[in-house]
Amino acid sequence: MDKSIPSLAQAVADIPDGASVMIGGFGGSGAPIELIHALIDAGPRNLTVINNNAGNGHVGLAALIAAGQVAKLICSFPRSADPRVFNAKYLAGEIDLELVPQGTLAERIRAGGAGTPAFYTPTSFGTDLARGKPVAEFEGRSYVQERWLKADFALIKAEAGDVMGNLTYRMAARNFNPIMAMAARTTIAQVSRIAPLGSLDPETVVTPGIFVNRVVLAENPAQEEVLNRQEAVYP
Amino acid sequence: MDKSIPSLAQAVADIPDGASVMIGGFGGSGAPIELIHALIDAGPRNLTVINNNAGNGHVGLAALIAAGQVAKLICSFPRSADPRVFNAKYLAGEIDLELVPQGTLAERIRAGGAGTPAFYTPTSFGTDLARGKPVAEFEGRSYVQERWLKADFALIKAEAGDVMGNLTYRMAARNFNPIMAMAARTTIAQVSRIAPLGSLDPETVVTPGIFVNRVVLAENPAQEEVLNRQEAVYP
Amino acid sequence: MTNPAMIDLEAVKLTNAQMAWRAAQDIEDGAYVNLGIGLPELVAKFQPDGREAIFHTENGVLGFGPAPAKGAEDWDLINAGKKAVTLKPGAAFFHHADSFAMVRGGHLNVAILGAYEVAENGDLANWSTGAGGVPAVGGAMDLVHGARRVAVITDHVTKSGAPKLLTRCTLPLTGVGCVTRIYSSLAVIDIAQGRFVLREKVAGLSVEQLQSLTGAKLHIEAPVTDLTAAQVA
Amino acid sequence: MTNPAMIDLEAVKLTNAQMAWRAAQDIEDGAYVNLGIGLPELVAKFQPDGREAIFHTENGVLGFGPAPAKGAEDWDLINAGKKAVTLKPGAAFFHHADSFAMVRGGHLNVAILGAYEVAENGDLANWSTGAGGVPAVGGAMDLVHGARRVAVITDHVTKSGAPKLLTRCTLPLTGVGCVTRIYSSLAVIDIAQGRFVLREKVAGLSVEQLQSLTGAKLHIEAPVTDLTAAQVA
Repeated sequence: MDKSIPSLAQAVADIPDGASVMIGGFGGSGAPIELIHALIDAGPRNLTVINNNAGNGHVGLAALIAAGQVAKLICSFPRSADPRVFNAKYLAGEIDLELVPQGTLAERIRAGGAGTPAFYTPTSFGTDLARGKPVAEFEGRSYVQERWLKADFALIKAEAGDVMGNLTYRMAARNFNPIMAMAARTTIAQVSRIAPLGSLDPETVVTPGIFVNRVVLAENPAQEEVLNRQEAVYP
Repeated sequence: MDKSIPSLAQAVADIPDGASVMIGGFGGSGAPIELIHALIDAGPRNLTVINNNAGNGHVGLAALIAAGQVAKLICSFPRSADPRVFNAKYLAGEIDLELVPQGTLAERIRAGGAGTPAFYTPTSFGTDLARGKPVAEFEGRSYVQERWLKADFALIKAEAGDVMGNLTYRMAARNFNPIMAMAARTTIAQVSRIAPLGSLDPETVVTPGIFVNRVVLAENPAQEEVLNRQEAVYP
Repeated sequence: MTNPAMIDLEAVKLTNAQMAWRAAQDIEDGAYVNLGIGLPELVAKFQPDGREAIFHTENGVLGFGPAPAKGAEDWDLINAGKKAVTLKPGAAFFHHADSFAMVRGGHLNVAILGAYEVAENGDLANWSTGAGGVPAVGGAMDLVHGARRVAVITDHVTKSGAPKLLTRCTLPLTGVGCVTRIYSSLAVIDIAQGRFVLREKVAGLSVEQLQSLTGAKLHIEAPVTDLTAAQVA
Repeated sequence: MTNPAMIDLEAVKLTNAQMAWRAAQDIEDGAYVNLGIGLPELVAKFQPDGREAIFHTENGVLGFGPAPAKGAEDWDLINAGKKAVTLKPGAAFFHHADSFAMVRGGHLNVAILGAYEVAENGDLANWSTGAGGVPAVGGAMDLVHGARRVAVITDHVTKSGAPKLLTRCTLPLTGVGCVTRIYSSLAVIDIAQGRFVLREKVAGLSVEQLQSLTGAKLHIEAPVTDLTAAQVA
């Protein structure tokens, strides 16, 4: 079994127009910038993107949005230091937004990966974000029913990966990456390092390979935060 | 902050009659034998115990049941190489049994720890174990509604623990231990080794200390499997 | 309904190892597989050359290998049957909720389970004989609704010769409409559109004889091939 | 309703740092704490001697410490406000679902959040001004229904002098009946049984003056003490 893919371009080549794509990261940490840029190069349009944020500056997710490839964004916090790309599209009515509380977003993704079609949470009860959702009472408290979230593809960033798709992460760059790996039909992981098979300690694997379909090396990956301080623009 | 407790006896001293107690382990692997034996010595009765199994031989959970301390058992598989203690009590009507599919048991415990009062699963749909439970259809498929499971106490077994309650596990002895740690009001972890604070790699901590209330050293812990091959009996 | 034709099944039926061998032939390279306790566990021994499946066990291991030498057991490294196992390179440990996220989330390519009864509508009964005693279910109800493909490996008839493949199950169900293929000691049968579709049968039995040992109609959609298995033990 | 008594609030009110200092005094040793982005983040600076709280950030870190020196930032180690942080001994990383299991499962002792409006029934509005623009919610809706204690730290009135403490919120809600204590720039107020209960107020204001700056009735159940804060910055 060898899930490694020789190039970023090949790793994302079959993502079609209209696909739903989970993209890991919280702000810039854990954002698979190199995979996103490969997706910009590949050019599929009308994508539904699931990410915690809505991009920052002119690289990564912001650049994907700027390229006009994203029809809808599902996220919790479309604000950042420099959100002008998303803001302009949104205010011009050129992109749909589904706003989801961050914990609900995480749990919906985890539910998608775990085969749980719906669950109840107190989060958002009584607020505008619960509108139209079923409500139920358990043990005297009110809860909102939320549905799972799955995607055709997940683009995630990990630290080390082996050919079987086992992954480790780096610090807070873990965030949404492991749960998105679970929730997509095809999970594509960029890794800073390919680990020889057997070199990852089975105790410390965070994402077991069963959740990963493709592993592609992106050595010395860019940090969105650093790129934005350099006012980088992609492409 | 120091969550370490000097003795096993002190660690379980406040578990009262009638308490619900999650006990980690899958068969003997990851079973906190030393904590269970301390609980036998402490003597609370009328306990509701949540465990995957129902004990084996005459040590650990089987001994707790034999001591007449368990009123009800919630488990998935009350069968083992030598289940005679539970079987006798059950067939004599001296212990209640709530049988739960293993994945449902795990997910109900995880839900208890994660603040999810109810969720839907296809597991057990159309079977005797779904009787009386709400059913709902999502995307054309039928699902059973299951409720969270919480407990007053969790007795778990870990490999290393620090004074803040961060834990690592050993191989398949992980099993139910991390999720039970999340789902109990008071989680008591026996560890084979106390790790100096700062010595556990934050990347490899499996149970963050927030889920753990007490850490107690049980060096060279007994293995149920080994004890049973020696035909050990407790007390 | 016991073996009406007085057929000498012992002479024609596959051994347990042969049934397992046959089931193993359908497991693709790189598949993630969960094998039930007992007879299904044998399947792992017969992976075809050049293919490598990754075995999952409910208690939190992916990528385990065969039993260690006697005396070399580590009782923290066991499978769902509580037997000691070993690790292959690329293995991973995880907790029970993550383990069943793999099962329920559709991440396993196939689960192969034992059966008391299988019905032509895909219903499976394999956890309770309905009699008294202590009930136990384990992970079977999760596996049947989680794995992408659920297959059963079973003797074609009970020890007393009664069919185990039925119109409807009589014992308490493990899952509804979940089984899609049966590897029996006499045949390979698919379940599709609520019908048993016969694919392969042992050469020593006619279709009529096989039908007489089966509790529901066997449909034939394409030429039935001989069920052959390597001489394995 | 703007500052009807023309009180010179600048002269009597607590600074942001002092509000944060006051909130910090109520955090017990060993507490697990989540601090909202902005003003609430300041609370971490003022842990009383001999007490150590453990700070949680939604993006998957428990036990983080202050910002690193400029130039020493590692942008894989940030907090929910996307600011670089450091680690304390005993820290742990985890993924987002586990992070919010901590939040929603009632494992945090306290969450301290900012507010646009707080109502006497405990309702909080802190995520949307209701105006146009791009809405963003983040983890606030999870925190208000997850942490065992939810406190708010806020200026007592808006920049234009209008009350932020109201009978009912007028802006879109973050959560219903969730806030139990308000640390304002002028007072410490508990919310109990759907009422504001005044506990402490700055010495330079009378109860009547404070009431005139508050949009709902202030109840007094016990002697109101002076709200004092260390001279901190």
